[in-house]
Amino acid sequence: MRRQLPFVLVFLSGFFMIFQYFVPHQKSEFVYEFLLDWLTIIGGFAMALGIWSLIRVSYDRIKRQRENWGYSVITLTGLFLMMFFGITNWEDGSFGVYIYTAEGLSNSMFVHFFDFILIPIQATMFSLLAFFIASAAYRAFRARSVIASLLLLAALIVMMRFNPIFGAWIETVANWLMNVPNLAAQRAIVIGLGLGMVATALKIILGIERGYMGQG
Amino acid sequence: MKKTSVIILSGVVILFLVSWLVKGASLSGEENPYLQGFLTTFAAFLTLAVFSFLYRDNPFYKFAEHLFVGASAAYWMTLGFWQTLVKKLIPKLSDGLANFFEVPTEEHSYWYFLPVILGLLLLMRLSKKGGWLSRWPLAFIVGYTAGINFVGYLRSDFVKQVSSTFVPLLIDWQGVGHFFSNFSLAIDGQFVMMLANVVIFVGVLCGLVYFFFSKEHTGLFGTASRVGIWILMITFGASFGYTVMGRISLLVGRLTFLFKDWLGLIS
Amino acid sequence: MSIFDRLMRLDRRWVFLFLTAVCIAGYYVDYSIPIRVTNETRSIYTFIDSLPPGDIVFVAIDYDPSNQAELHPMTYAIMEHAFRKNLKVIFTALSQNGPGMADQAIRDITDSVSLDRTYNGVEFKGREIRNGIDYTFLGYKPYYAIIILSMGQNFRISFPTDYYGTPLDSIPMMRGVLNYDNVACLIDLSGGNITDAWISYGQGRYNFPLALGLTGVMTAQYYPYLNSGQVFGIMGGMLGAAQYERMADNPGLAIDGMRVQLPAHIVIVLFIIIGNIGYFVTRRREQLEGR
Amino acid sequence: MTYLLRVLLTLALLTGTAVFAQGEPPAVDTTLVDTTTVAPPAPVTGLTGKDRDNDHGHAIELTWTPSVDDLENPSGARSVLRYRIMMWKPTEAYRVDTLRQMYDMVRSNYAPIRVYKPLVDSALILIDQGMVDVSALPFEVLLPEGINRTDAPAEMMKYVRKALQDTLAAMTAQVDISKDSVKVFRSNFLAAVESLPEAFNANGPSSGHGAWDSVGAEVPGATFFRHAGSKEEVSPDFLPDYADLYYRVDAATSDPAVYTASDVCGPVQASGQWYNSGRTVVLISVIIFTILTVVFVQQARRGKELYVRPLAGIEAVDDAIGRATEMGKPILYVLGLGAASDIATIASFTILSRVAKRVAEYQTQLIVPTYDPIVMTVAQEVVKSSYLDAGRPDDYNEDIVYFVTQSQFAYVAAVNGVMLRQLPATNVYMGKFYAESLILAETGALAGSIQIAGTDEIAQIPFFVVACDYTLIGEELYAASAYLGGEPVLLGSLKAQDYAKALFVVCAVAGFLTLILADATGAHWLAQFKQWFMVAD
Repeated sequence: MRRQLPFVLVFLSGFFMIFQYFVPHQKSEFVYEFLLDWLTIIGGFAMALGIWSLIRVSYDRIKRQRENWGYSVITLTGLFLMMFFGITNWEDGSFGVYIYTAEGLSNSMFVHFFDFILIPIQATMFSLLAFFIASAAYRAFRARSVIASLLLLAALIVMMRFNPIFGAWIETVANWLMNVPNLAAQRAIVIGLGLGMVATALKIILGIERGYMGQG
Repeated sequence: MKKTSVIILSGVVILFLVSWLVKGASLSGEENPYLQGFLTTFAAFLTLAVFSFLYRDNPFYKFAEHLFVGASAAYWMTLGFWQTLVKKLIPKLSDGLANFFEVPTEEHSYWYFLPVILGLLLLMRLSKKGGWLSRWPLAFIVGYTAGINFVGYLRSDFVKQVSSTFVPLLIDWQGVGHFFSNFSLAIDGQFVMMLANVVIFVGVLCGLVYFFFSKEHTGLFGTASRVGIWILMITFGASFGYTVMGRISLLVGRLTFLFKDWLGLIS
Repeated sequence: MSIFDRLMRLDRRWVFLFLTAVCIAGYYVDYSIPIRVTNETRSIYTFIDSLPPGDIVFVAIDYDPSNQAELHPMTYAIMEHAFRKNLKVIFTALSQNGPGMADQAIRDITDSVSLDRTYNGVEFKGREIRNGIDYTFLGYKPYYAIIILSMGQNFRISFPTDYYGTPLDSIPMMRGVLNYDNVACLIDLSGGNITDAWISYGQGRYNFPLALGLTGVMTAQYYPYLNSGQVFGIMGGMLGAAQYERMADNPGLAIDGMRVQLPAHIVIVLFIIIGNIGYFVTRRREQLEGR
Repeated sequence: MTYLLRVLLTLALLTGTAVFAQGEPPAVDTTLVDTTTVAPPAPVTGLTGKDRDNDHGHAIELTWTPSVDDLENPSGARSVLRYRIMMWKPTEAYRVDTLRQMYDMVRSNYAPIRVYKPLVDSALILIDQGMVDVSALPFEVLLPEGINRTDAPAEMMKYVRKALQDTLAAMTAQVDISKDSVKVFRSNFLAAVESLPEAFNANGPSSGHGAWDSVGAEVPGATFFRHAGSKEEVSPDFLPDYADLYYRVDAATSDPAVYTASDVCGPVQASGQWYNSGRTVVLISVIIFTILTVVFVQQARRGKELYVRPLAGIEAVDDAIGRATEMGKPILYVLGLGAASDIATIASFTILSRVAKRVAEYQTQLIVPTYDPIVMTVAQEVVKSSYLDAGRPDDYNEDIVYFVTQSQFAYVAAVNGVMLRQLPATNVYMGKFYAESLILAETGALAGSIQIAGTDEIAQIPFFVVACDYTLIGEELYAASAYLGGEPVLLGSLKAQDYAKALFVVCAVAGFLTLILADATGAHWLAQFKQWFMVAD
């Protein structure tokens, strides 16, 4: 009973959504949007689980003085400071409940944290890609086989598409590669992928695929 | 070893302080110059700390990483709290709470107690006994999206692709004579355009053959599958090469921050 | 370990170091990057360059901040060129966030044209660019297809006033300027569907010279219009913008960008080649030894 | 920071004058425009309207024959530059618009007013107590020139006092913005919306009780307009269902004063449908696919052997676990950035359960950092039951699967840290990945781990292919999940997928041939084949 009932719920909600797709009536759209709201709200509650896990793991590391435990102190400091700024109203010097305005969360310390800590690290992490795309190219683009050579050749042509050493032909070839074989391959992948997803979704609704519930 | 660490650390601290003071002094005239100077210097320090990871893992990277993890988790939690729970849910349930949080009241809908119950059931995971109850909200979420995905992908990734694979082989066909007398290799010529359609058509079919799982890839089938993987590889190579430009721009963005906003070396 | 083994197993930190060095150098070293000017960009430049002072160029700024990196340099290059040649410019912005883009460009170029500069060996004195005399910014209106169409009759149908609220008839440069017939050419800078509307509703019906500035990914699909003569020039992405800047002898955002991009790409390609040389030589040696 | 300016802006809104003014565009000064009087053009003819098919209601489709003087018609006067689509709105509908605007305004201003009113109140008390320093007020006061004088602070304060009193008076007198008034405005508005269909039905254009309103415009040559209203009552373009609507199309010229109206068409009613016939082809596919899947799953259940071609990535998974055990190093399993309900993530859960089971058997260490709290919950459940299946429930602990953060790059930073500090023998990336794919895979390669990846994000496959040892391309991820799930039943669906692909190939070849035949023979009906596969949005 405990194990079977959730699968009944999976089937019912899945079947309803399929049914809903074919019914354009306002009443069916209303339920659809309503359920969508539910999802975000449940997601809001799930946040607490995540934060709890983060705190527990960090605290555990500090308590047992595991390797690098000092850094977990930094994690927790960052976490609690940001939370504090996020729910208090700093501006008026009153630490009451934060006032949500149309402009969003405007506690200036919260904004500073975002602009000068989150954004720089995030942008820099992202920019590491410039280095990694170079090192991956160097490491992996070796003409070991036909397949590897094709990969290498296509990459070289597209990368050199605006290099003045080569004639205008290289740009033409690069554009052709991006427009023709690319389109074919994308479509083949999309179709296979679509069917894979459709099949998995169907298996979930029918209760054949149960791995995600822990071996059902 | 210990000694070098201390030297490096104190070096960084001194550089940080110098940068802070210099930056603060250069910003005099603006509001809170030394706060601004500190923030910019700190952002630059974090940027360099992340870049130092390219050399090897080190305490500065660890510092940035852990700070980032903690602060970003709190950021998303705060945002989720205000935007979903407070803004979406509370006005539907209680005027008193809505007033408390200063959000506009809305018409009550007691249906919204259900997601609250499901959300609370999800939190039952934390209890040893009631853990199994957390499967209920999960079942709802998974079933709901599986239903959407089932029809959604069948339509967009299958049915729709059928019609878009219908491309004409012959373009502007005015007879064989005309074709050969006007033969050209120009990118917008008849031959190249027709070739493109053929390549797309054959490419899609061979690509699909590669994705057949229940048949051995031998003989003609094997050849088609091999052509399929070739086309896939050409595509992957080309996409990889095409992305390089955008990624370099990201790096340039960070370098601009360091050299312009922080050091002021570029005007 | 032979040199070739080393080439094959180079520590990737060398790659990182070279890439950083090249990017910073691209910024600092003032080298001129050879940029191959394609015909489709050249024709836009020569068209504008050949216009007599006083002629009007219509620039449609139809992009959002998300396409700024590629299209903003084009706007800057064309505006600078036009104002230096004493041409007048009419702007519209038919995408929702376009007015912000146009506003920024107008402010920046007004500042830049006030300075003395030399382009292609010709000295240009700085001058003041005045709203209403040197340029008019018509602003944004929804339903771009209808706007484009109605402007073919009279600009005043869709834009009785300019962006700043001045009636078009009290703007000096708009005296007697009724519709597309009174502008020398129209340049559409866009990252989306509006280009199609300019081609079919604008050029297709009113037959004015039209040139396009597009994002890199869009470019290929508009070449047919070039061949059919509906469009007299196309600038594609950051590359196209760099070509215009090169011809105008006015290196700006795009050439700066390409100055970094080109060596960075070359460094990556060189590393790939080095790795492959190492790979082939070692494999050959192993084959020989194996025999 | 609270600015008086904002209070005053709110005030301007509250006085209500701006609200009721209709947003007419400024009239064109025709004296300077070259408008030699345009003759009124011929009207639009044959105007018909009908409910849009396959929708939730709230939309009407109009078709007509263009005016003879259409710009597109070379034989006419070519003076029609556009068509204005007009709808008859009874007086009640205009009242609903006003009520909607008021409700909107009250609702959006409620929160700020609650904050500002006490501030203004307290400022007035301070001023009455004789305070003369403007800068001491809890908000910035923008004073007009001539008033802003430090030499006469008392004069200045008088002005400030007056301004604040006016503001307060307007706040309380014009529209009482309070919790209750929001409710009152809402119920008034909703009641008026409720009675809209009646009003439309009772007052057609012939009654004269109402006026024509423009609902859109079309270019010359157009013969069709879709008046798609919103189904939300609070939206300004709300269009009621089951109400008699009347339309008219004006042929407009360059002179705004010169246009010709068509005959009125109506009444038409919008209504919602219960079946979307434009999606029949999807319904057929759903049925075929379900039957195929059920049939092959049944076959598998009955014990029929199903052949599945070997996938390099799948075999690598088992080898990699063995390798990790030998080296005594952990295995890192990354579920990607997907939500628990994403199909790729669900496929990844199935693969995780297999990996976790092996890991438990070999007593190797497993690390699963997660990005989404719900994914973490599910992954914990999956790993726990795998350990149970492997007969080692005691080896399971809650720290195997943990949450990091819901920020893309912070998550990457943390996983990078794990890779370089714990040096896992194998990294498995299965699920949804975005730009971070290459950062992860390159850092893993740096740490010397064997890497196996699988994702359904097409844009990221190239990076995994380049940087990982084994990559499951697209659909192979789902195949791997079915294969590693351990139950033969799951393989049945692979067979169904292959049949669907074969069906696709057949349709595509047929389509290709029909197009060639249609071209060669000129038979138009052959080209129609494509239409069968068109799906309504």
